[in-house]
Amino acid sequence: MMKRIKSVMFALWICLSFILTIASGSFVILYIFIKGFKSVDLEFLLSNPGGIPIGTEGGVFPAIIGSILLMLIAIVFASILAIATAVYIVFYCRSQRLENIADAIIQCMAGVPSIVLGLFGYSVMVVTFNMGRSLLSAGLTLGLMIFPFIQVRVEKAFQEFSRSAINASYSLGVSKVYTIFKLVLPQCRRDIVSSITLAGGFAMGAAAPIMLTGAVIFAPVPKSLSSPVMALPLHLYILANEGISMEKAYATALVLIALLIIINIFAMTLTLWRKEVKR
Amino acid sequence: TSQGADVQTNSNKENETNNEFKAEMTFNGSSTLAPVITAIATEFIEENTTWDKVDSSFPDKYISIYVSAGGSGAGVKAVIEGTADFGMLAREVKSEELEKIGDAKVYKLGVDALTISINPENPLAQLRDNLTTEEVKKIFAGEYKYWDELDSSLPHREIVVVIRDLSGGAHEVFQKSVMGDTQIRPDAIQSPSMGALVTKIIENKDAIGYASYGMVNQNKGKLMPLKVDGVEPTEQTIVDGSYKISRPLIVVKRGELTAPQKAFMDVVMSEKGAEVIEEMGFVPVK
Amino acid sequence: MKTAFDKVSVFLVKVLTLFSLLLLSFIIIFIFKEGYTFFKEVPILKFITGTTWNPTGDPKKLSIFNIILGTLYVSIVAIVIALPIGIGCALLLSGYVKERPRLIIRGFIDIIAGIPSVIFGFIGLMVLVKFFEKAFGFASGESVLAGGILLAIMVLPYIISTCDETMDKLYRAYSPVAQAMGISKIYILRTIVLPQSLRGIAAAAVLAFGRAMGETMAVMMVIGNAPIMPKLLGKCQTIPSLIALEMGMAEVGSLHYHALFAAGFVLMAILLILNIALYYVKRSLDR
Amino acid sequence: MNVLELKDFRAYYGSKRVINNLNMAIKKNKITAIIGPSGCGKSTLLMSLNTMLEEAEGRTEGQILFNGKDVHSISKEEVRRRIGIVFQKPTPFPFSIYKNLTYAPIYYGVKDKKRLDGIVVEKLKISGLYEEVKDEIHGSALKLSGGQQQRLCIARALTVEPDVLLLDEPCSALDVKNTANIEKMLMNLVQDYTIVIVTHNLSQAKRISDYTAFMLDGELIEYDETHRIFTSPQDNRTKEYIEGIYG
Amino acid sequence: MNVLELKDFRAYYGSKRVINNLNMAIKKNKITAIIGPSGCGKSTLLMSLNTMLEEAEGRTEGQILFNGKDVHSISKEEVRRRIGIVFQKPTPFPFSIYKNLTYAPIYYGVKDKKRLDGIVVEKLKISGLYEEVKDEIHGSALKLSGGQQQRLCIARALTVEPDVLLLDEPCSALDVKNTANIEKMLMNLVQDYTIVIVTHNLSQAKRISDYTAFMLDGELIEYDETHRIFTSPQDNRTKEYIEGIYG
Ligand SMILES: Nc1ncnc2c1ncn2[C@@H]1O[C@H](COP(=O)(O)OP(=O)(O)OP(=O)(O)O)[C@@H](O)[C@H]1O
Ligand SMILES: Nc1ncnc2c1ncn2[C@@H]1O[C@H](COP(=O)(O)OP(=O)(O)OP(=O)(O)O)[C@@H](O)[C@H]1O
Ligand SMILES: [Mg+2]
Ligand SMILES: [Mg+2]
Repeated sequence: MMKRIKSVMFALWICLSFILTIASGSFVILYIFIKGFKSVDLEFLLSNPGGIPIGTEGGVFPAIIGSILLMLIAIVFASILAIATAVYIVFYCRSQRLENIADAIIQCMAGVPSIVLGLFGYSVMVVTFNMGRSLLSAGLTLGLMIFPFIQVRVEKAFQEFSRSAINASYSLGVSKVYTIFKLVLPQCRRDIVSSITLAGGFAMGAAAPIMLTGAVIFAPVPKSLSSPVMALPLHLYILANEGISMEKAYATALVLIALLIIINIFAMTLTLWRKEVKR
Repeated sequence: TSQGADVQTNSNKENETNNEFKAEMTFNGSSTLAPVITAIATEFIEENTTWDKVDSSFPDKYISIYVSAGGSGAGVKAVIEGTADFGMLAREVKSEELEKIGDAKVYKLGVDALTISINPENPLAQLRDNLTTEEVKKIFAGEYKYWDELDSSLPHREIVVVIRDLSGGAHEVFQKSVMGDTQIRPDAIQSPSMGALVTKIIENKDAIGYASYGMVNQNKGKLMPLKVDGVEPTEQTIVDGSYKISRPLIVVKRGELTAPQKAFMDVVMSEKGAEVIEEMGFVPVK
Repeated sequence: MKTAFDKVSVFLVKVLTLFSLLLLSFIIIFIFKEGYTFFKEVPILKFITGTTWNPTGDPKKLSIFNIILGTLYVSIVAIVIALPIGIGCALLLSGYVKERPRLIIRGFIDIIAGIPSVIFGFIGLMVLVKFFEKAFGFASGESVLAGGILLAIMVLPYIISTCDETMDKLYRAYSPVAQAMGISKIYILRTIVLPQSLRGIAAAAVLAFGRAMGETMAVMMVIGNAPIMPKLLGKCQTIPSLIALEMGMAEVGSLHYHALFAAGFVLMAILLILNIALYYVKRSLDR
Repeated sequence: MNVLELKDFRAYYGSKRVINNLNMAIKKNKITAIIGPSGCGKSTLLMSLNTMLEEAEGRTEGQILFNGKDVHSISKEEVRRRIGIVFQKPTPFPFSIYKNLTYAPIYYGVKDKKRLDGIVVEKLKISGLYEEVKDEIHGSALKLSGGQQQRLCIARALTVEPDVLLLDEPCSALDVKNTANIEKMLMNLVQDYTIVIVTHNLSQAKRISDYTAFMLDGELIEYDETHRIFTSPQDNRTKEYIEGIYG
Repeated sequence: MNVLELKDFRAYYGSKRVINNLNMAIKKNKITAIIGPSGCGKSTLLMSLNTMLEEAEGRTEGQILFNGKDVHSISKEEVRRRIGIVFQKPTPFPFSIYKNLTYAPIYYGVKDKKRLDGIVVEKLKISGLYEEVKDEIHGSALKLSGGQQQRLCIARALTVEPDVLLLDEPCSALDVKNTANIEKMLMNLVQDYTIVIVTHNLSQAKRISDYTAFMLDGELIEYDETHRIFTSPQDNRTKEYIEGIYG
């Protein structure tokens, strides 16, 4: 009887959790969809913002491009460093102490408020390295923000990868590097892609770190890495926080979420496609 | 490699400011002022596209004016550190700041007033349209905790005080012109932006706060500005200074304006610039 | 046989790791350095135990005890709400949802994780805060609870995806054997998958807690930002929102400016302590 | 009496058929050995018998009767409890040895600490593991050697007191001594249980089984009393396979 | 000539010693069988020989000489390539069969598609898997039956052309036919390779090995030519263990 009750409670718990998760997520997405749907059309997507104050009319095209570029720079920078660090810690690091220190540093970073990272990016990249307020400075700052995020998840994926398969590979006299490149990385691809996607979305949605390092209220599509850019979250932030136009703010939010959805579907097909190959 | 190249071009630009033409200028600072400058800049760029259209002595380079918003403090900081040509402030420039900038040039574009606003559905709106400075002070200091303490005919409901962040430009103005030495009640809601503050007043019947004059104009009917000591916040009263709670909108720059900078600032300070400032709901300096 | 490629790769991995760790340490040192100037003027103990924060008063009062409490309170509320829901959801996903639908649900959850916090903030202000005002007749709905709930929704995806990976592997490994003894899925999830993923759950909780403590924009919109002693249904202030609110205005190099960095440093120290705690928890779980 | 009966039975992985039109009846309280070359479908057949195949993404057609009733008309849990299986690859739970063995009994409602202890000791003794692990009974089961793990899995399968015990090459990782123990154990158990064993070891099949089934490429070639299969196989292919024995 | 030599060899898991002061030399181009009860340390010994024990969180003391050189003085990769091992639990990589077999050759620089194909076919034939899987050579290796997986692992170990081949109960999951094939293969290979095989099947040891080592509780009890171990064991414990044979 106790067992029954426990099982029922347990089932209830996991079902409710699932429903709550889906419901809260759907609510947020639907809310933005409903509020923003009216204002999004092709013109909104493809034209520059306009009107007085800026943003009350026109669209968000430069911001879309800006956000995508920022995200790309951030994920390229962060994932190269993060994957390398994860590989080192899991496969090369022999000292438990070093591992602990690295973990502590990374976890510390994970909690640094993004605005503080923005200040760091400003002091170091914009001022000291004279990179200016630019696409590159902002992208790298975002990269710093998502680094711990990717690193932690990739490290976990490596750690959980089947030890016996790795041992089987070592026992063929195959080097670690080869094992990592040919066995571990391809097999962890799904976890890696999903954490990079997630981090990419995170980077794309952040306003605080880019405010000081490269995002501006208005700029055309950037011509080089040293141009300042527009970005969706900052545009949204200005529209909403300065009370310029809630309608356009929701429309911008909708575009941002639509981009996220596209990126996720892209990542999903990447991983699904892998399954097909297996068959 | 592209990174190295960029640093290169960037530092080149720095060196060339004095003798060579700079097609680019950057603004940073107050998020209140940023949309104004952006609007003027966009129009300026759309009209001219290249510098030679502005003045035939200029080369035919594309005009680039970048505006970013990081707060008044960040604006000053950017000028001090040379990461922006202009700083935008929604408050007075402090003397220490002027000192740090060195050869500072200050341009006053307009004035923004803070109106003591309530939700139109607040019973107070029916009762009276005026508060004395003393009453405002007591409300914001937390001496009046319930509306019926202000006027016994009002319901016994808690007063929800909404302010901007304590160290922000708007609050500084309010503190100076209304509160004096009296402290704001510590449990007042600090809104992260004017937009959020106004939203809060629109959403909450018991709320009172100092909404920017520009915001009130943009949200006509959704919130109700009160007279203070009988003075209604209007363009007239704000400009002549009879409405006390106001703050200047300022642009600062280190050193003399270069030729293209001057060309742009002329537009900002012109009749046309004033129109934009007015359209945004602020009061231009005549 | 070690090829040149191998050697280069190993070298690169080492260099990149070193670079990353140095970079991160540098950031931490940067924050510490900026905060240190402040600690020279105000003793650290006074900074973290004093309760008044008033950067505009004269003399300035810059102590953040209330704000530290507020930060912890909001984050704890968020974790207390999100952890059980996240674990439950991950359990259901690993035991009951087939490969493909799971991928789609995970995609959906990833999308929630990507929603910018500005958006969460506004929805929080318009929906959650208003709901509190209407439903419970609060004068103002800005509260620790509102911040906690909002943050819970925001960190939920992180918890789910971290837990789900661990749980899925466990379920796949052990469910055939257990099912072969006639044992129900529910029981397997409850007695094998759940207890065996404790390590993963602990890691997820700390990760989420870190995220919650560092979250700025969304929290800022719904907690009222009043640096007072936090109560569940009352307003409060958190360190990141304090920094975000005041950094833009603080005069560079002023005591106030350095105090904000000092606050950031305290936040980091809290996270560090948390992670050290996690390390010991993990170690005791290993025994 | 027939405990299990297969009628026109087919099994598939995806669209690939691995068992083809199999008819067979398994006698109560007997040991039935299934032999045949690697990949012929022995494991698949065994998993089908207690409906575990569907968990391994397989699919079946035709009927399986358990005590005359279609297994699909009985609840899966019931079928699986009454028909125990030990897989080819030993997979102890990541618990202590003790918890591995009490896991299922607790699920089926045994609460008494003494009785649980009793079950643990009894099953460990049956599987010949008791002497080796008695001091580490609360140590992790994952640290046992391959053979020890396999015996633990057999012991674990017995803890639910099934009617039928399906064994997929239970002795393949065991040394002679333990193999002998297990065989002895099986021959004892068969008084109360029905046992089906997949084995590659023909002499083992010969030694312990009452009936032997020979499979080839998913088909049941011959199925008869063990001594007849080994002495006078009817089918040529059986004969060939049996004669492959040497040494 | 001795290919491998163990001197005062000890192996530990954590602080638990599982091999104790072992001295032993393995002869070139011979098959050496290691027998002993379950848990006596056979797998541990095998893993030590090509330094794989350290990957399994074990630790060794004493010396292992490979062609007279301490294995720790040679690079790990080199040792492992020249001393191949097939583990007790088959672990195919989660790839296709083809990729499992080309994994190592590609690493060692074979690029030519034809040669790779050739290697795949040859090793599959040697391990007797070719006929069964030739149509699914690009299908996932994880979908093979247990025995097929084991044979695939043997085939995979051979793709790097090692000098020494260590086999941990390679035939435990194989049927007679494949066992015979593998045994035949080993007896062919021994002309060029040195083979060490752990087996529970004493008759297998007798059939194919030149030398036999009997281990008990981490100690080497007796090590001699196979016919002597099986006909006139010197140690009583060996005798007892051998006589446990039956059937
Ligand atoms: N990873 C490990 N950690 C701790 N102890 C272990 C580990 N692996 C094996 N052992 C112990 O070491 C001893 C020797 O194990 P080993 O696997 O070498 O035995 P074996 O002779 O191969 O047995 P079998 O024939 O059953 O495979 C056993 O008592 C086992 O419990
Ligand atoms: N999950 C699966 N998906 C697809 N095919 C499978 C799967 N499992 C097994 N097979 C295939 O089904 C056939 C029968 O497999 P099964 O495991 O029943 O063989 P077996 O007789 O037990 O062999 P062994 O003696 O080697 O264990 C084999 O050809 C195998 O490749
Ligand atoms: Mg099988
Ligand atoms: Mg072994």
